[in-house]
Amino acid sequence: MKRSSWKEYEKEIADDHYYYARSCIRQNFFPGSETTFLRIMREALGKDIYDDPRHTSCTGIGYHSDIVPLDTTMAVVARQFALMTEAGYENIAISCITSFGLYTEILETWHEFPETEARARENLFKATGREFRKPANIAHTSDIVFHNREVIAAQAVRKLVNAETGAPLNIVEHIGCHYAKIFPKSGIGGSEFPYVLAGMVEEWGGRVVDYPERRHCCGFGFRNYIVQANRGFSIANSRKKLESMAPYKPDMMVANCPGCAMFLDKWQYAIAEMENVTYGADGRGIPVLTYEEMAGLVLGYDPWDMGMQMHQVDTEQVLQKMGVRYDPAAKFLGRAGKFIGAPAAAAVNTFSGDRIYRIKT
Amino acid sequence: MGAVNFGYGISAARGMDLDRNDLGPAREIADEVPEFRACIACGGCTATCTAGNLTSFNFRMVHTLVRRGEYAGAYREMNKCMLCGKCRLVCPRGINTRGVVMQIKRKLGDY
Amino acid sequence: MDGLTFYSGFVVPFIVGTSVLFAVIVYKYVRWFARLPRRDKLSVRRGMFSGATVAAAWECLMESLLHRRIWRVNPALGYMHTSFALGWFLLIAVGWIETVAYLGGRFVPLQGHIFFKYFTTELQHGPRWGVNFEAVMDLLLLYVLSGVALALFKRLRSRAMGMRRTTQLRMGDRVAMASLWFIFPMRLLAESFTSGIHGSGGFLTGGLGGVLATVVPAGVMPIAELGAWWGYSIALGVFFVSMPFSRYMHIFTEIPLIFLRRWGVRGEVGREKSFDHFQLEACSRCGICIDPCQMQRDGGMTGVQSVYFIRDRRYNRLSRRMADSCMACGRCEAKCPVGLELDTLRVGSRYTLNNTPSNDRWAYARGGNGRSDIAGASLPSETAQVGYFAGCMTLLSPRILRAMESVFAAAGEDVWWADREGGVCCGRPMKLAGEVDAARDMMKLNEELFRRHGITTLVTSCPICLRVFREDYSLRGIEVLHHSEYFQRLVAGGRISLKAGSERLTYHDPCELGRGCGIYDEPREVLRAVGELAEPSETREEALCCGSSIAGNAIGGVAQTLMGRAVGRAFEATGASCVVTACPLCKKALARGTELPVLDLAEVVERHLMTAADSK
Amino acid sequence: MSSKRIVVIGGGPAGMQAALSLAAGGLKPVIVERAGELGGKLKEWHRLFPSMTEANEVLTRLTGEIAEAGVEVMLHTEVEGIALGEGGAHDGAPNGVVLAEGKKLPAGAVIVASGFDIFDARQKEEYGYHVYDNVFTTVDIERMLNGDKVALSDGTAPRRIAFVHCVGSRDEKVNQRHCSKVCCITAVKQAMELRERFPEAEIYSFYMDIRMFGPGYEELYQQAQQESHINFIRGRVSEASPTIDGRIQIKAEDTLVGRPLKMSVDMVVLAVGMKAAAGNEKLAASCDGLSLAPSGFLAPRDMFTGCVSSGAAGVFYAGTATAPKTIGECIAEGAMAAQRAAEYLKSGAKR
Repeated sequence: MKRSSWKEYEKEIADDHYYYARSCIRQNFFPGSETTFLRIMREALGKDIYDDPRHTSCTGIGYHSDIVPLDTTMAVVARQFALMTEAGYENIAISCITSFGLYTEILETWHEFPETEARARENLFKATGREFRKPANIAHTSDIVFHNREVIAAQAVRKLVNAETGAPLNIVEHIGCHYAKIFPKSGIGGSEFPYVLAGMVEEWGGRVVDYPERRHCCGFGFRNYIVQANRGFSIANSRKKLESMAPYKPDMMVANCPGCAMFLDKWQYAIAEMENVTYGADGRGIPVLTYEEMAGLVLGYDPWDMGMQMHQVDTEQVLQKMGVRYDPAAKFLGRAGKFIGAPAAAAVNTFSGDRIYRIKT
Repeated sequence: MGAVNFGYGISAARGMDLDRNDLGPAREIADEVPEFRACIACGGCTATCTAGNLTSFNFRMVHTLVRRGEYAGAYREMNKCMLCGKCRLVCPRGINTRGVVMQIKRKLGDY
Repeated sequence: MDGLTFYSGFVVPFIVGTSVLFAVIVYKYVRWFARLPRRDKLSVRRGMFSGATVAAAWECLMESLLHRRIWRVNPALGYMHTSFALGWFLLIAVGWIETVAYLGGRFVPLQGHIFFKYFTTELQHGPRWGVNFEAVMDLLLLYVLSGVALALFKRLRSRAMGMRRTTQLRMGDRVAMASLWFIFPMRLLAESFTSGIHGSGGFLTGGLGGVLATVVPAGVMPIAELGAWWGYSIALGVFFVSMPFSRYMHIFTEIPLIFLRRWGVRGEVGREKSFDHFQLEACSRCGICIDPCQMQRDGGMTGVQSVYFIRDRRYNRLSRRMADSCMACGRCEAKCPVGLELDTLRVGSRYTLNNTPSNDRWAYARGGNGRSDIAGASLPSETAQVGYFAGCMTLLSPRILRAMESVFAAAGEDVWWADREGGVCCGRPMKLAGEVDAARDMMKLNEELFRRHGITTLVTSCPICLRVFREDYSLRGIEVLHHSEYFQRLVAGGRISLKAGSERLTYHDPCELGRGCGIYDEPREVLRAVGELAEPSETREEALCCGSSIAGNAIGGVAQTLMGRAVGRAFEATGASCVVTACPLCKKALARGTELPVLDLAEVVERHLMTAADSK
Repeated sequence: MSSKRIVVIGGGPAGMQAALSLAAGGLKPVIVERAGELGGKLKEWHRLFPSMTEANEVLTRLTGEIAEAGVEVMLHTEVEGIALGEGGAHDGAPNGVVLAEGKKLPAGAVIVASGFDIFDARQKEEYGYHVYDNVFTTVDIERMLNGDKVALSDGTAPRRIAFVHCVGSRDEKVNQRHCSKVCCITAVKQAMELRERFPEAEIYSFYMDIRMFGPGYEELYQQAQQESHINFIRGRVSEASPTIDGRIQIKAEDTLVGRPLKMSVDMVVLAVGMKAAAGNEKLAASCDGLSLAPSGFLAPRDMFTGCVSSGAAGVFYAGTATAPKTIGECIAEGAMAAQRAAEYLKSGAKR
């Protein structure tokens, strides 16, 4: 495949001084990833990034579930911009794909329908007395990592290769629907052949797997997951992707979106428990990493410091392949060596010969 | 197997996979009634259908699915046909529609 | 004693052949008869001592020996068949009398009768009882030999015998046929040699014998004589052994068939039964059914005609395509010299070949949830004296519906419309497709429907429905009429009057109405009242099929169109300005085949209804 | 005698026929052609629907007649715009065309037969043209047929082929709302040609509507179904992706049964549409009275009696400059435009 088309979709990414907008899901399920991002920004790249304790959820989940009305969402987003303005920043770095999509969508709506912006300003002022300037530059945090991928590569402790054989790791990248499917121009590489994660993987020595269901949604789908009666559709979507990627024997997946990382990871657990099927080449699940974790491993950070014990599918298999030295005993020790509790054994992490997904011929 | 009940299952895919579907029987049917291949799915057969007038039988839908290798239930549905032959009189492509019914009944009884 | 012995080595093939023949025939007949259903056996018992037996005997004489029906098709063909049947029969019968005449009441074994000439050379020749038996026997032999010559000629030039196409033969038939053709020339040769040696024989054998005696050296004559008798016996033996397995089985089987039929045994439409064996093996594969078949004649479909179907079914090699490739128009059945129920046999095979695995065909009509999905659904509920069942095809021809409406109104008839908004199909298409059980379900639904509405007369515009109503429904107390019969009654009873016109009309007999239900005159009577009727060259019992018969499961659109065009041309040749038929399906089919306007009888009646204004 | 001269912009079928008709009428046409030879896109086609006539047969007939008639042809020459000023056939009317570097070619009238552009299938990037090896356009297939080298990129024969209709037609997403008219019949024709070459292959055709507008087209479509065993599926292909064995998986909805469908194929053929020529805008801007339709094609004065006339006196249109057309239609319009131009020069009536 010729991946040159991504160059038609490049966007401007600010070089420094970011206001950081965190992600609800990432904070809850992979909190170490956001910490890792801040660490990379500050330590490895020496950038200024402001992590504001006052900012809130963007209401994206509620919005896409038809629970929160658009005007409310606009007011909340306007408040984040006001906090950014007050803190003296104009570049926003958004940790969540849904938030990123939502911010982009709202800015586009304000552009096309200026009366909606006026209403948002009015609502925000009435409720909080705040005012704001629209950001000069809007980027997803993965855009920033992509932007600095060569700098990171220069500092790399290790590459995305099998430490023993030297062969590049087969990596499935998953972008997240709201990154570029809403506005292809807002994502690096557009919506059909996004390059944001692929660029990192290729820069750091890995090999990207392009499989038939690459573009398919992870299955989160908001209402599909939130209403239990619909959850079967959510998991079916993940399974469709897993079945499609399994023949390529991926060593790991890397996800752009907090929700995708979570569902691709946790549905593997659920499928294994429900149907006794796993999709990894070695009879276990396929580890799902966030791009922050992937970058952290390349930079030589300790996996447990990055919160990789929070994964449902054990990440040790990929750590071993990459030759990462880690202390197995320290996996579930938190700060100051305190035991944080270990999960019960799960089918997705235990090898069983009858469990391997039979690849169709 | 299926050890844990989370309160939901994994929904079956609605999609048709032409890599997995066995198109052999569909081809055999078309070989028996060659003009069947010229069907343009206009739905005239279903519109005039005596059985379809009284039940949910949709001949056009069933035979279109058959042409895609989706045979499940086709035989059962086809038993709703009364073989009256009106569809053959209205078919703009001159297809022996009753022949198609008979062929589906004969070849797809096991699906 | 006369010192005659009736044994020689050469009789062995004959004895063996005859034994095998009779053993097989007895085995077959006993088995088939035993498997007849009780109902059939009862009617046999009843019929056996009635006039039916005499009539059957007469029919055997007329058909099995004289082949009256074949004479009607073509005298040369009739002569050929009769020469074999009657000639051979007489050779045997007169030969028997000859034996008695010469030898009195003395026991003579079978071969003694057959090879009489060989064993009785020492007897005094000359007439007995005033009859020159030798001359009579020679005359009979000559008669049969003329038939053999004709048969050879037919193989080479079938058209001259009134047949455009003749049957393709299988291997077994070829052996049997070859041996049959050898029998009589060998007999002539054998008897001639014997006559030549002993100076006996009639004008034929004696004459030829004399010639042989002069040509053949005397020393060779006895050897040649014995060889010829061996040949004769072998030909007989081979023919007899192959006979029960070849088409020549018809020679004997036609006789029990005629008797069973006279005693009331019939095939069952939609199912195979034991009686079918008698029909299948009574087929001589004469091939007379091939020419009338329009599929062959106009539609370009060969090798599927009744003779081939019967052959394949008899030898258990029937394909679905063969069973399906028939319009059941009845044209061949009308011509069959043996009177086989060809349509019934074909449809029965469709049932057998329907190997569809489940039995829930059309089960939704019975109603899985207590009520049927469709019974009575959205049908009007009023009651009336007369019910009108348009039929599926009529619903596609709204002009017929409108015409019926006008006629009913003009006659002041109170009518319940059974299927105006679409009803359950009558079931005949299902039955003709071999789906007898499903058809039965549909029939029950309609029967109930008719009863619920209290009708005493049921009128239908569709001959397909008419036939199934009459043949399969139990509608005691309800008189079923085709609209042509109904119109004829309305006119005869003065309930409607028709304006006479001068238009030249031609009428197409729908297969299901004419050959199917025997209705030929009523529509014609109505038409004569409104115009001049011009008959096509093939009409009434010989009428052509429109080509789109509902029974034609495997007939493609091209063949249908070709047949429709051919029929159309036949109507155009009458010089009529309009084709009238009495079947909605025929109407659709004919409209594709001719440029002439095609009307249903109902439309014609509507156009000629005498209104109050007209009668002034 | 520039007033007797008529400039024909474009040497495709419409332009060549216009020039021939003018020459026959005793006028002096000059064909200005951008490329190095006459023929336009006809040069690339293999056989023409629905009669399967060799494109070359039509081409050589036209170019032969051009040579015979001694029509003046300027090759490698681009037209920048319509020239205005004194000296035209009528006061204030165009008096020629402007060529590169402001050079002027004087004339009494101009016939614009500048044709169309082929839609760039890379714009529908979800179909993977120039991304996956075995995704082709109908234009590629014509070239391959001409070179008698229809095969997959590795030289083997395809076992499964999918045609995708309406690529760059009837699609807001690429600013092409119009129907390109000829792609349905082209795809049907090519499917049948591929069937001849690959008797064992399965061939599918994904369509939104099948538009068989011309004589013999519907018959060809039915022949494609019944005799060439082309499977037509109503539904727009949404995306193409690679499979592990190097094939291409396509997804669509079979709208006739209301269910999504996917399948792997060896070869995808995109039936690319006709796009308004890129130069239309510049040409229209160069002269008052010339305008563009919303589709970007030049707008004729009206659809009926003025279908070869522009809003400007002395400027006439022929062929696909105004809308997608078949070759036969282009040639007919060429003759008609020539007649109108001749009338214009002769009668002095402002058209």
